[in-house]
Amino acid sequence: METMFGIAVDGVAYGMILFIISVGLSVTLGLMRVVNLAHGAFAMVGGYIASYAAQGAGLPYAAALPVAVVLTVLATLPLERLLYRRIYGSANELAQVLLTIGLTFVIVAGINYLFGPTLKRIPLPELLTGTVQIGSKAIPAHRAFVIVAGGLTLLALWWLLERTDFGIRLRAAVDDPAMAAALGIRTERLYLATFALGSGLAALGGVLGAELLPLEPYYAIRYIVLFLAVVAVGGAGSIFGSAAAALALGIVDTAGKYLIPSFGEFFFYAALILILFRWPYGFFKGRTA
Amino acid sequence: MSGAALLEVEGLSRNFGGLQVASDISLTLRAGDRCALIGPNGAGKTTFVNLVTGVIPPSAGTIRLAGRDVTGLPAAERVRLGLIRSFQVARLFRSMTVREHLELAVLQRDRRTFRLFASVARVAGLAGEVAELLDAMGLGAVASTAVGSLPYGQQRLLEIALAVAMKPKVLILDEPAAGVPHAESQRILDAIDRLPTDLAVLMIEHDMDLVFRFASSIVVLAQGRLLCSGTAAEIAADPQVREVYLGSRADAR
Amino acid sequence: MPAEPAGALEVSDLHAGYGRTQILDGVSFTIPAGGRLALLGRNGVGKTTTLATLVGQTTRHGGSIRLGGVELGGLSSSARAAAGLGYVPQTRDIFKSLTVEENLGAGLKGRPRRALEEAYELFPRLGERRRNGGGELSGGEQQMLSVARALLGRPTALLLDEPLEGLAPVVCDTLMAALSRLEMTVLLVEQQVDRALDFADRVVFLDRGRVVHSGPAGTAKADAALLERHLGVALAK
Amino acid sequence: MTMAGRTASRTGVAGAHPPPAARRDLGWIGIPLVAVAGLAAFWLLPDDLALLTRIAASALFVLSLDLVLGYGGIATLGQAAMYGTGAYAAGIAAVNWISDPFALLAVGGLAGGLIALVTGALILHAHGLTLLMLTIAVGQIVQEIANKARDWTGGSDGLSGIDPAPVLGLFRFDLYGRTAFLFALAVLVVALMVARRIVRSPFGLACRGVKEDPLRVSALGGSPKSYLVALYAVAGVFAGVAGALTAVTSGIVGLDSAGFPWSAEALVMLVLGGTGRLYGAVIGTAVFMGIHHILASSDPFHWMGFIGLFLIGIVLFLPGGIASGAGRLSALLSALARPGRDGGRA
Amino acid sequence: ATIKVGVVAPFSGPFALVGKTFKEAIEVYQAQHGDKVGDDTVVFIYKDLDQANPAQSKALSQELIVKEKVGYLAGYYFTPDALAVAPLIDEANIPCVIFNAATSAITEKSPRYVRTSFTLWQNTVPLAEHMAKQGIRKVVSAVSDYGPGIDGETAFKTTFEKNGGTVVDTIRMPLKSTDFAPFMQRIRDSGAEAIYAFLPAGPTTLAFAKAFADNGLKDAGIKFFGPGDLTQEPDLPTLGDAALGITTSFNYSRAHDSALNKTFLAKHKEMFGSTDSVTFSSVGAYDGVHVIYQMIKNTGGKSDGAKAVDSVKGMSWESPRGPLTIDPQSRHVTQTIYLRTVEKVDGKLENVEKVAFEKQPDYGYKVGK
Ligand SMILES: Nc1ncnc2c1ncn2[C@@H]1O[C@H](COP(=O)(O)OP(=O)(O)OP(=O)(O)O)[C@@H](O)[C@H]1O
Ligand SMILES: Nc1ncnc2c1ncn2[C@@H]1O[C@H](COP(=O)(O)OP(=O)(O)OP(=O)(O)O)[C@@H](O)[C@H]1O
Ligand SMILES: CC(C)C[C@H](N)C(=O)O
Ligand SMILES: [Mg+2]
Ligand SMILES: [Mg+2]
Repeated sequence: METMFGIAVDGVAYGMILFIISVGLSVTLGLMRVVNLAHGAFAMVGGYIASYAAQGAGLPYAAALPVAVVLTVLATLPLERLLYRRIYGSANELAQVLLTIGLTFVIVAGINYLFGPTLKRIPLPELLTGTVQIGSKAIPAHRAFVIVAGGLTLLALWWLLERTDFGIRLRAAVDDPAMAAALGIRTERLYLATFALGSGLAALGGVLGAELLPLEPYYAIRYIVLFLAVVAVGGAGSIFGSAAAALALGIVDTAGKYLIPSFGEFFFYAALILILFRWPYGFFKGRTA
Repeated sequence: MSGAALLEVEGLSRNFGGLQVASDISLTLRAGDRCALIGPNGAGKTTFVNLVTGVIPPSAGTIRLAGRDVTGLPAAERVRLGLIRSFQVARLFRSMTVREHLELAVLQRDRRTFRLFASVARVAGLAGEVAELLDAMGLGAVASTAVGSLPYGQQRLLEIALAVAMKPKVLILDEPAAGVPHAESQRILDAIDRLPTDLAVLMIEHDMDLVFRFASSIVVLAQGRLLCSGTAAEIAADPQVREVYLGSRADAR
Repeated sequence: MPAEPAGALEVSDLHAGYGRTQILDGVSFTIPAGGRLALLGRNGVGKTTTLATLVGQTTRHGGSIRLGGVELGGLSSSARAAAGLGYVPQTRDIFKSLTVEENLGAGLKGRPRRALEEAYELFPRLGERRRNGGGELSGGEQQMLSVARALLGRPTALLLDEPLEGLAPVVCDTLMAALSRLEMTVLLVEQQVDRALDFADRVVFLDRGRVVHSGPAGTAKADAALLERHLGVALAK
Repeated sequence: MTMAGRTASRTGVAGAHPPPAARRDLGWIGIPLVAVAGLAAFWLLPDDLALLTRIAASALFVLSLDLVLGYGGIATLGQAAMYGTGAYAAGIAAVNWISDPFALLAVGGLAGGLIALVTGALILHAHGLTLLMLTIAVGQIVQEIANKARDWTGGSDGLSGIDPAPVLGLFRFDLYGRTAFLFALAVLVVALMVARRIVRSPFGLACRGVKEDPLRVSALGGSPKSYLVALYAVAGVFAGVAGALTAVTSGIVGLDSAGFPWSAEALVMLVLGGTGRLYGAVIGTAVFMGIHHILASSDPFHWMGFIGLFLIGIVLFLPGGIASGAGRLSALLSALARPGRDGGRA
Repeated sequence: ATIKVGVVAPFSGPFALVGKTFKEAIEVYQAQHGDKVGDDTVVFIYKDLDQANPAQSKALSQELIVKEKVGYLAGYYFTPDALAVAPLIDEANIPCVIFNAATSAITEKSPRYVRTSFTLWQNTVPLAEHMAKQGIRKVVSAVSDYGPGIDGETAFKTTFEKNGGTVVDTIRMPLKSTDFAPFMQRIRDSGAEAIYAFLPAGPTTLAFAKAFADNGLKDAGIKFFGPGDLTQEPDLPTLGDAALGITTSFNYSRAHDSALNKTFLAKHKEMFGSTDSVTFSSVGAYDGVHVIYQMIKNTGGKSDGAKAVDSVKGMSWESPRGPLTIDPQSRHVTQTIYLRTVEKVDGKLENVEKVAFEKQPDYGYKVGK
């Protein structure tokens, strides 16, 4: 019983962090049909900016976070115009893979050059350093914060994509850009906005998740499989799907570690196979929300 | 209607969510039948084809092919038994040539596709049969053209050619002339006319002109149910059919 | 719907094609505000290409397109739509992953949601299937959706590319009647020549990317030889 | 009356003569060309045989990926599972029982084919991202098994002590890597011949059909999944042989050989060279590993950035891979001369 | 003449830090001692091997030998990469000085290996004895689930139980884990007084140390021991206060108080602006170069691997980390292992040495797998 409770709490906490980082990928992959393997790199850039803002420029955490998100968006927008725009569309999947891997390499090399290969951190404010008691279990305050932030992100995204005209127009533009334009939808601006949304979410995840997925230049490559797993299980483009998937995988992973630590890796991937066997299109078959 | 019953559909039903797209449809096709299936948009014609060919499972009903119950069989299995369809929108392998399409169809029919080390060019009897098919459909000139760059009309012809290559017992054509130039729609009818007389053909079409030229009998589907059936003249005169389907075109012809 | 008659469509000396291939070779015609023009011709002569060029989906090599006096030639596809063009493409181009309602919503051009009822009134079938995915619709239902989606944006000039294909004859009646009630400029491409000529006041025949005849629709309908020459079919009645 | 025919031309210029479809895969000349290029490299770059050997073995691996991706449309990031299995099987056999290089290749191929058959039957019902994830998962599990089975595989220390007998009993694997390279080259050339044969067989034709439209194949009476599983297994044999070849020529097998990065790298090399052509695999591997080698030895610290730029450049200027280069180049030139288009359809 | 030394190590990718420390240490050594030995100029050639990849390691080393004609091979961060070259160095008769790879068995595979770093056994045995002596009875071992981790676990368990302690649970954690909360719970539940933890230096150590503190194990008074990879100096600023109080055993601390170390650090700072990256791998390379210089000296620049290796067997010298001897049998360095605790020194976190265990050999040589 005790163990069950522990698995649940730790699993949810871990899952929410996975969600925050992965949901941006789900947005770009599901809504824009771009296999953006540079998503991890964007998250990393966000993290590094926050780290620099907090340590180099001495900003408080509450300021470093939005600064990192905004700067990451600004830094990646030119990439949309120069690179991504040329490879939209599912006919280009392999080109997308190649291009975004190339981009990831460049970013990794750039970060390595600028900041060196050592670990970087984003110092937490006093408020987030203690623990929070949940029943008999103490969870770190920072995790509690991330859980709340994840919940808010989930709601905001759901509202944006399902409840606003922006959402409808965006999905129309993804489905058939030429027809959408012929209906008066300004597809290029929509793509730009969505891309910005995706990289903003990446940056947010990079900053909030930095305690668990520490910042170093190879971050960009190291965790991308994990993010892809969440998106695949959730169903690309599905916000609630991503959340459900992240929680499920978080709990599975945690359970594996509790119960059979030395087969943890097996357990995780075997569960992944089973889940995808049962839900071959992810929990929420490629639909939003 | 004298030939042996080739396709017997009995009490076929299916619903999507709350919508009953096929309810209790029964239909028999005999050797030599040339039957047209018409009906309003969304009546369930395409769905009916999908049910019969096994693309989607029915919620009730049985389907017999030449006396054998095929209701539970997968689509590919029915094809092997001679139940062949063409698609409403041409569904072809865009980067493959016309010849390759026919080669694949023939090889598949004869179950010779698991030969890993044979050369397609040297499979016995293949080249000859493919050449015959190309000829029959007038596709010889474009045999080595990738299908993606063919005019649409010829793509439709290839659709039919593929179906013919499979040596069907029952052939189902879903709007075979949709998108086909007028001059070529006659070609399609000609091709159908040349098919062996011992097989049954079911055609779905909204082009009444084509329907009346082709069909010896017509079946009308509306809201997932059989509304009526009869000869072309009977159907054209039926007030119900006029109301739900033909409208002002009832007097066409 | 009191459409503002700012919709005069003037096309002059249009040259266009796909990439380097040229299809249209100097197409010109004019439709006065509220006028109806039928654009007819055999397969592959460039009817679709003409409409696609008007909405900005092809490569335009030269010529001008003016709507209500405004030059559209240099504008993006979406800007042309904003300027008042509505388009029903031959291939329907339904957003397959959106529901019927969302498909219609994408065509609203900022009009309030309740305007959707107009579409359901015209095609009750769509109302019944409003929560269904666009990709689940039958062929004819998709055609209805495509037309309704274009109408919802209240275009000043509507371009219709074979809107009757795949529709049951009775639905064709409804649609043509509805179009007749609209007070907007209409450019219609249709293979059901008799219906098209009944609807239009003028007709233009296209052959190999050029205008080969233009005149009143009524006269054309009566002229079997003309139809035979340009369409290869006789329209006997 | 007759009603006017309802018609629509969606594609193609009626009446015009469309170009015949180009055969994109390796023509008969390609294989001798690879052999000659290999021998020329042997002659001209006698000091780089270690690299060249790795290129040859890797090209074989990438070739296996081209079979599944280029001819079956199976997107996979787990091809290294087969490579690693082949490598370990050959390695274990070499350490414990046999030492003949050809026998070792056979062991590797068999093992690779078997694992592909089993896992393929399990996962190939899926598509797209799901399939991608499943292949990754299979790869990770295979790697984890190799890590756990330390007694057999050496775990993370690697399986060392593979000492194959001389090829044909005559040619020892020497320090300079001459035997290793020629052996690898010969295996690659033979594999290319076999692969070419397969893609031109009835089976290859059916697989191409599945790649384009599986539903259409089942409408012809075929079972798409069984073609895919068979293709996956065949490619598994190739990958297994590639793994065994690496084990034989390098004398050691590490966990990396079953790892995700290796699968991903193979995909990059294949896309770089061009999919669905067979020789694209060889070109892509040679170019990628060659450039990597040059960059990494001129700047061991920042080569990654340059190779990234190179990949981006390829996508922007040679979308279709290097093998499509010649055709693309002329298209590019004419595109530069083309007048601007207005409006949307991108 | 010019004598080339080929260095194979990760200079890019996730372990790029290692390559950087190798290169910096080599340059410091050459700046201090010149690049000439007798009449010979010693030149280092770097080959990047970004991840453990023995086949590539072998290919690169072969290229170094055949194409670059190096007289010495050096570097090697990962065990399999080092193992891969055994047949090569034997055939070419070239010495291979390992700057890092830590599995004991490596030097058994060829008589031409010399190692100037450490092994897991070497670090763990004195630590386990010390813990037992402190009266700690119940310990959990938590290691990364791969070769070195399992070495550490075996070394610890064997030694600790021999000295009367009990290992109540052995946890092997997937190498790629980033979330350690579940393991912490398990450790807590086991009722242990202390843990023995080994994770390879890098990003996961941060998450581990943080989880230890965040999940209240630190506050619960559970003591944290392990080999020093976990608190390598470049990571300390990032670990922050979570690292305070972690006790590790290792062969080098940047804070080591000796004149040689101070000059080493001073030179490093002079050349590279800071000493932030200096850590155990720095001295592994620094002393490795020293051994190579000795071998060149002893052989008069002639290329003869077997002889060169023989000539340094038993060699002793003073290094920035303390006194070293090349054990003639294992060809592994016998050295002082220090017990250190992470503390703040002038506001900066350092591994402060508490106890020195002198003359520690590689206990793993010809013992465990
Ligand atoms: N997968 C599905 N989910 C839900 N409804 C569906 C699905 N497929 C079809 N339908 C609905 O079933 C009805 C029948 O569709 P079907 O395609 O069979 O019509 P049809 O008779 O072929 O019409 P048309 O002449 O317009 O092609 C339609 O209303 C359609 O919206
Ligand atoms: N995307 C395209 N790329 C190149 N050529 C095209 C393309 N689309 C159409 N064409 C060619 O342009 C010419 C004109 O085609 P268009 O579609 O405008 O004819 P249409 O008059 O609309 O014919 P239909 O009655 O069949 O609809 C045809 O020869 C056609 O093959
Ligand atoms: C502890 C680490 C420095 C050990 C090293 N990764 C090896 O494989 O030997
Ligand atoms: Mg239909
Ligand atoms: Mg057209």
